[in-house]
Amino acid sequence: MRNKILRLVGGRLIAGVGVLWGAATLTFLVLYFTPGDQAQAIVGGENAAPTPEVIAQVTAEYGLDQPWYAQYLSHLGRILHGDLGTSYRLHTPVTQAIGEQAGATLELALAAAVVGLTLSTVVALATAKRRRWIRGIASGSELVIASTPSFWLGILLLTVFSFGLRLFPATGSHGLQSLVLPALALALPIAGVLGHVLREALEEVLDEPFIVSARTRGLADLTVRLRHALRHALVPLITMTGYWVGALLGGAVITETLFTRQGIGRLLLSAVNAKDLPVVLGVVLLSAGIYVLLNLVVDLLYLVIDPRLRDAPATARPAVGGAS
Amino acid sequence: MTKRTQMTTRTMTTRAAAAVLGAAMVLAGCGSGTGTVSAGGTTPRAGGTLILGENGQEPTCLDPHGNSSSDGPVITVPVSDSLVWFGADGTIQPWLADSWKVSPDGLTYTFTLHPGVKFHDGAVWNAEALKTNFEHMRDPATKSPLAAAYIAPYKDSKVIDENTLEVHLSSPYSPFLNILAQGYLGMISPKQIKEAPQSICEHPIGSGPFILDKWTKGQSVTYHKNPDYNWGPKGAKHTGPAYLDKLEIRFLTEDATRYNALASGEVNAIDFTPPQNVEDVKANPDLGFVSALRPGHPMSFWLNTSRAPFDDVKVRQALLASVDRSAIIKGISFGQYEVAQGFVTPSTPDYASGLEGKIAYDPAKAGRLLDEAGWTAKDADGIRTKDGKRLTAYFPIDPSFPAQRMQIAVQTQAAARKAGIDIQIQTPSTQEVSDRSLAGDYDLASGLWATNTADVLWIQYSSKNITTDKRRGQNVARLSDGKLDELLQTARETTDKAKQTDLYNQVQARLIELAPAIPFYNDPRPVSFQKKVHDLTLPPAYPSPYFYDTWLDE
Amino acid sequence: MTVVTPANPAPPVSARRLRFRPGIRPGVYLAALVLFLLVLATVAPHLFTGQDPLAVDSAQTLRPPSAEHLLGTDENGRDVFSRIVFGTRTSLLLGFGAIAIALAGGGLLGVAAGLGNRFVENLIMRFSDIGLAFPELLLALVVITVAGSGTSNALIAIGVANIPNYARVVRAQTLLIRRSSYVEAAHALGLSVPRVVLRHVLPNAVKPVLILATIGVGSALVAGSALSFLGLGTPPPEPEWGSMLSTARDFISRAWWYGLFPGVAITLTVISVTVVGRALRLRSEGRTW
Amino acid sequence: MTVLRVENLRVEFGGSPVVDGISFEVQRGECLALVGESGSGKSVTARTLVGLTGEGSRVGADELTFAGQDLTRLRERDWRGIRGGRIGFVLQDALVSLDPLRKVGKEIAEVLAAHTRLSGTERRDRVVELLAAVGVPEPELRARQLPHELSGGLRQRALIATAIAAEPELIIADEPTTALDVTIQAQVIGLLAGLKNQDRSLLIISHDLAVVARLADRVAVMKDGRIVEHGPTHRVLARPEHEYTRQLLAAIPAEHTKGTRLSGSTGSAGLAGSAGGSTPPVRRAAGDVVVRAEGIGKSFRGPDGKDRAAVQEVSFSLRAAETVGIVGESGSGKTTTARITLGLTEPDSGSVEVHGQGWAGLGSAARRALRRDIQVVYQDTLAAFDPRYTVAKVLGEALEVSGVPRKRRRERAVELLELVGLGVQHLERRPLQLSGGQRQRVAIARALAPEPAVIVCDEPVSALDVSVQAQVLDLLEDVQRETGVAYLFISHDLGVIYHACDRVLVMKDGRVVEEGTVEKVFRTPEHPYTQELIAAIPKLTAA
Repeated sequence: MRNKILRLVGGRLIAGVGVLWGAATLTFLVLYFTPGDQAQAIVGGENAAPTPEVIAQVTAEYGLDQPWYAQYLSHLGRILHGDLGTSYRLHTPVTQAIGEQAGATLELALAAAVVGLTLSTVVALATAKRRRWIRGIASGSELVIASTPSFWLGILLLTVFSFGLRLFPATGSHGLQSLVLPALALALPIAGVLGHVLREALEEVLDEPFIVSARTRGLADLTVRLRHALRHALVPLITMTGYWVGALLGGAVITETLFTRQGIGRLLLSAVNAKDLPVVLGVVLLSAGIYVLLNLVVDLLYLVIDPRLRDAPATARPAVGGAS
Repeated sequence: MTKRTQMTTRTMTTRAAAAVLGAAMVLAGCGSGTGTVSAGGTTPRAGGTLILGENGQEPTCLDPHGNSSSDGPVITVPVSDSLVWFGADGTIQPWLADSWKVSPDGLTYTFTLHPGVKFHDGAVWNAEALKTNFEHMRDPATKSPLAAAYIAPYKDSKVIDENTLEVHLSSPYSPFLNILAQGYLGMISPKQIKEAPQSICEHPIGSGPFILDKWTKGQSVTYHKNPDYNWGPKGAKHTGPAYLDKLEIRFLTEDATRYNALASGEVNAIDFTPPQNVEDVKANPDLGFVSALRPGHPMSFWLNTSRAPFDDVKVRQALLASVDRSAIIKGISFGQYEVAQGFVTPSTPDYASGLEGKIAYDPAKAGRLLDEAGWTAKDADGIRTKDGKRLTAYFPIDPSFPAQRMQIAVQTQAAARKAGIDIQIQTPSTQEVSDRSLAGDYDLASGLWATNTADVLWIQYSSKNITTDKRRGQNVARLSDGKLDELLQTARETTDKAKQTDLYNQVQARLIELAPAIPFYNDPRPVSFQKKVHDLTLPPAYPSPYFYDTWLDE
Repeated sequence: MTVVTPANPAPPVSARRLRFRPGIRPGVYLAALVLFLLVLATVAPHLFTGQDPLAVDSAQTLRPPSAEHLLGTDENGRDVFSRIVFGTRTSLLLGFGAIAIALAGGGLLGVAAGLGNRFVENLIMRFSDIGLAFPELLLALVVITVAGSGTSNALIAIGVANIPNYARVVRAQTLLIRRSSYVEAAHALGLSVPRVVLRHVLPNAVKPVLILATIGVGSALVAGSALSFLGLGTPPPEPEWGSMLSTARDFISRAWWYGLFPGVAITLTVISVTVVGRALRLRSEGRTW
Repeated sequence: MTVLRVENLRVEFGGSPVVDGISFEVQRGECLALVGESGSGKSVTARTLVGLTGEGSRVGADELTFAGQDLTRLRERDWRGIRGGRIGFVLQDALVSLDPLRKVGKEIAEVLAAHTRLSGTERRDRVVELLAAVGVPEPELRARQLPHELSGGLRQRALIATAIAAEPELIIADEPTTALDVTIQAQVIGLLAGLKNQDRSLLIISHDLAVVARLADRVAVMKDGRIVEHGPTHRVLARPEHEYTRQLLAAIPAEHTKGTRLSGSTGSAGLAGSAGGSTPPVRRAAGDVVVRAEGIGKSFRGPDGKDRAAVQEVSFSLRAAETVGIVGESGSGKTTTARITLGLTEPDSGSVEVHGQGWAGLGSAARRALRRDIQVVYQDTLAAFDPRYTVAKVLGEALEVSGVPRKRRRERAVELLELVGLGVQHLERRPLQLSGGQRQRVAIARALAPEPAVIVCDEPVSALDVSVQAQVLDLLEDVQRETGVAYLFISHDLGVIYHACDRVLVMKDGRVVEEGTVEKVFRTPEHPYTQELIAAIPKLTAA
């Protein structure tokens, strides 16, 4: 058991390093070969007429005159030391630039995750295998929400709840009030998808014999759902981590722009526009890191949710020996 | 619309001098709440916090010398004072300098500095401090996008005594003092410049009425009052410390969001009121509105005169004649903007009002001109052709531009099409736009440039300012006209005011002949605020909210 | 264990046979119809509107819906309805095109991984691991910085971003079928390996993935319009739903119609694509719909 | 007195009747068995009795009373008191009937919590008692384990414990032994028999007459939702009155059925008249050796990283027109042996020769050529076919490989179909459009296409209803007589083996523990394991 976990964690971490290295390399190559004069980009940002000395200064400072492999190696080297370089555009260390923004995005992502999960779970639990019209309404609205692009949803929410009813502030990152709308805009579409997945899973599980036998023991419906069905249905849900990270981080770009919140998303967008190599690289590494981390968490979650996986022999290889 | 031009746009949009009539007119026009005692009906009271909603042009560096964003001054001026103050009547008035002498040859300026000024970090304001600032502006490490270029003629300076500095220029430069009045050349603590230059971008230390607390990137900048402040400009309404205890500037990129933030009371005032909301603001009894026309070059589409098709002046004139500018501007600004009549705005010193109406909508004329230019044939989709070549012009636009810019582009495109000119709008990334601008790979480019002197025309149209691999220049039209060059050079070097005015009149006439750009509108700086906000002013050096005199009643 | 079970229709079975995705069955035909209309709109937009989506009218900006302009006009006085109709082409192209790329790339890699030896498989899977670590939009943004913005680039960007997912699914599917007893039977018959792959493995591996893809089209379409929304997609004056919304938000206080209908168009499209896709899936799983 | 009375019970799913007006009653302390094949409606009946008929169903009955209580009037809340409390329910295959993610003890405690006032600790003790009562060794330990950590038998016992936990008056057991190996099956039946006593009644649902014979006082035979015959067990078994019952009884392969036809039918279409009724078949003297396996061994790397021997030192030879059976329980290595024989799995040691040609070191071309001589038929009739292929394509491919020219293929395909008792009309069908039995016939046809010397049959009838199984077994026999093909016949069902095979290998834990002619092995088993197996075979004689 313990070894298994250790082995698992170890394996994950090794794989993780690989992923991070790949991410670093890919971004570097991609952005290195992107057309455009980086020196100009650096003083460029929003800038005007830099004198030749300025350009020379910058080129030297950022080692833009060195061959690509030198730049690549120095990048990897710096990353190893946790130094992601200095932003071309902001003239500050990338770690700092990201650090300044990470909080807001994390806050938003967490809020959205919580809202999305609870919403989808509650709805799925309440409606799975219910009367046709109930399921109809539930899955119908899920479908609509899941099909609504977050940027439009955001506009609608803004127009109705902020501009119209003035229930919530439209802007910025001050306090819970201003978190409500962005979190919803980010969470709802995800909740739609998860809700669908979860209900399908639940309905599969609720058809399983062990559910029937649980019922034959005289358990109340809710008990059956909570004690027996939910746990099984969670597996497909947490399998979708990749989708999650993507949806949240990608969504952040939109939501933060739309609600003019500070955060990684907006940082990234402006960085991409200004070809701010270090920042983009930083954000990519960050998201890759989060991805790796979450995958590890998920694998451990599997062990918690499905104890069978702890001692694989019984289930893992039914084919060993004379199975049909 | 290269990044550089984009910058231009913004800078211009910011730097402007509400020259006498300009400011006067506008303020009179909608003076409600501009802080004349009559409006508030009360006398100024100290205390309170003001929250201003800015647009999205957040600088990447708060060093006045280190940025060129249109939001630069509004953010840096509270912190850093300037050497001189640009008066509403166009005169230069004392601020951190009590007086100055200019040598007859215009090459030597001797400044006598205001004594007793202290920077927020305790550093003393003196000749040495001023010298340090000039050198900081010129230092490549500052990566100064603007200040450095503005004081390009600066050679060196000599400390005469504690409070006297003698500045030497390499060539006569008549706008020198005007420029020095702009926030981009505000004064920074010499201590900080010497000991922690890299900290200036994050947290500039000046001598201004407010002390910067925190810059939360992507969100806001916060300040608190500087209690020891008693060296405000003569042009201000009061002396001593500012009235406001605290000040916050929030960046609200989305137009709709910014307006609604004001309407819902999330902020006390907003800059760059979206034209589509101005009517609502004016109609709202709880809100006040103030606007000032930025002096300098109007918002225009520059035509790349260095390559076909716009290397042919007839084609350029034809394009100008084919666009109904007043209809377009009326539409996109909901009647808020006024159509530009020439190549500087009426609020610019030496504006040639005599030339108004010279640029007119005349499709027939456009057709004639194109025929004369040899673009006689038309292809299937009605685009004119010459020896089988379509009359096509490429227009790369930075996607991050305000909606109005794209609207004008699209509507111009439609108008040009009617005349048989095919304008291809492209939206590459900011970076690519910038690169193409450097390479001169464009036919149209949009932008404006606000500065409190007609020297803007030298910046925009002198062949010295065509970008080369040596240096970036602002001559986006890549116009190279011997006669014009000569006029501009003499104008910026002469110290004779009357002669200067005459020269600039000739320049403007010449430009109308050369048609290097389509001038669209004179860009205003429209600010809206709650009625409880008083004396939120737009100083003439360039109109952008100035908080020294501002106070709130309850 | 050798589980020997007489096929007996215990209630769950019959129940399962009876169960269908609620809210879909009646919708399927409607969805199919909508999809058909959308396709028609891409092929022959003129059937739906006489208006020119590019016809600018500086005097008619932001007019509310009227007999002349069913869904009002935009900030340049263009007819919103016709812009939505003509925008269909771009959006559908984005959706289907991107997924096509993802399928082609992912399919190739996936099959290679599913059939190739350990080394090949590991190599490909590690790469798709790396790929998966990039959120779709982030990868898209990166691709766009290289290739510049524009419909085709957005399309490629999203396609590429999706390759890893499909590579995984296809691989899983391939492995599954490769181990199925009918493939074994084919081997037992003495069919050559390439034959078995071409005849049995590929076709059966691809089918479910294709169905999956139908659903994927929806999200790709949204991602595409998201890019346009961020100003990185289709350049003006070409009509595109995402960029319409992006402009509309500035005028939301003056022109609700402008901010409403393009969004409706997107959502409606995604819904119908998804519904049809799910229906296909349910049927392929032998469930009624 | 009557515990359960059912009068004219009708159950419909989506309008189509699944149970069509059946009536029966269960007396206190007696055991009634509902017997029938797939779709007979027996399981639906069982679940209706606890109000869990399932979604989309409509239930109607003239009378449906349990201990004098009208079940038709119950609301969901009332049902809860009955289920588990007064009616215990045992489903088949405890692996899927116990929540795989919860400890066995928890599942049992659940019932106690729902129906008794026992405290937490009392419950824990009771759980252990119950497990002990159903014969689970080390009950304390087991209670803390997860279902998959228990053997099939123990799981089934635990499941039964949940059913009896609240001491219900009636226990309903739905296919309680179906998923179990024969030895375990016997034990569980014993256990159930033990449960029957004065104040507890039993209702057994099964497809296997033999199983219930030992258990039931009375049997009700169901077919298509109706009860076709109903009476005391011994009477029904001894003197079946209804035709269907007779068929069912006749269809069960066993010692006495050897050499007779199980299905009513005469020889299948292709070989009309070749064999009929119960005329003992003329067995061709076994020809020369076609397959020889020499000391083959194979081990797999388990997930724990340890190698686990699936097959060790297995040797056998198979002659033309001969059928050799391999019998054994789960994990005894049957299937691995089969795969090695087929050349689909490389043995670690030993060798397999087909026509004197070993698989080892054969080039892929030669390998493919050799494959034609040895074909396979699987248990899962659905997975055995490419879902997209029509029967015509399936056979066409097989014929193509066997080098039959394109134009002759269709005609040959029809011949093959007729050989297995199907016809032209099946050519264009897809697997899903065929019944399990038909699919297995097609599988056999496909196997015959290359005119092989050997067909490996891996549990060929295990997934089929007994009557269908009978037809397939007959068919195999006909085909062998017709073509002289040899069978390697894998099965866990001794009855089937005895019926179908000439010689048999008994496997346990990867080794062959006994081998010889079926008569010898079954009549005079030497190895204790074999003896145990034989003893466990359910006999068709009433308890």
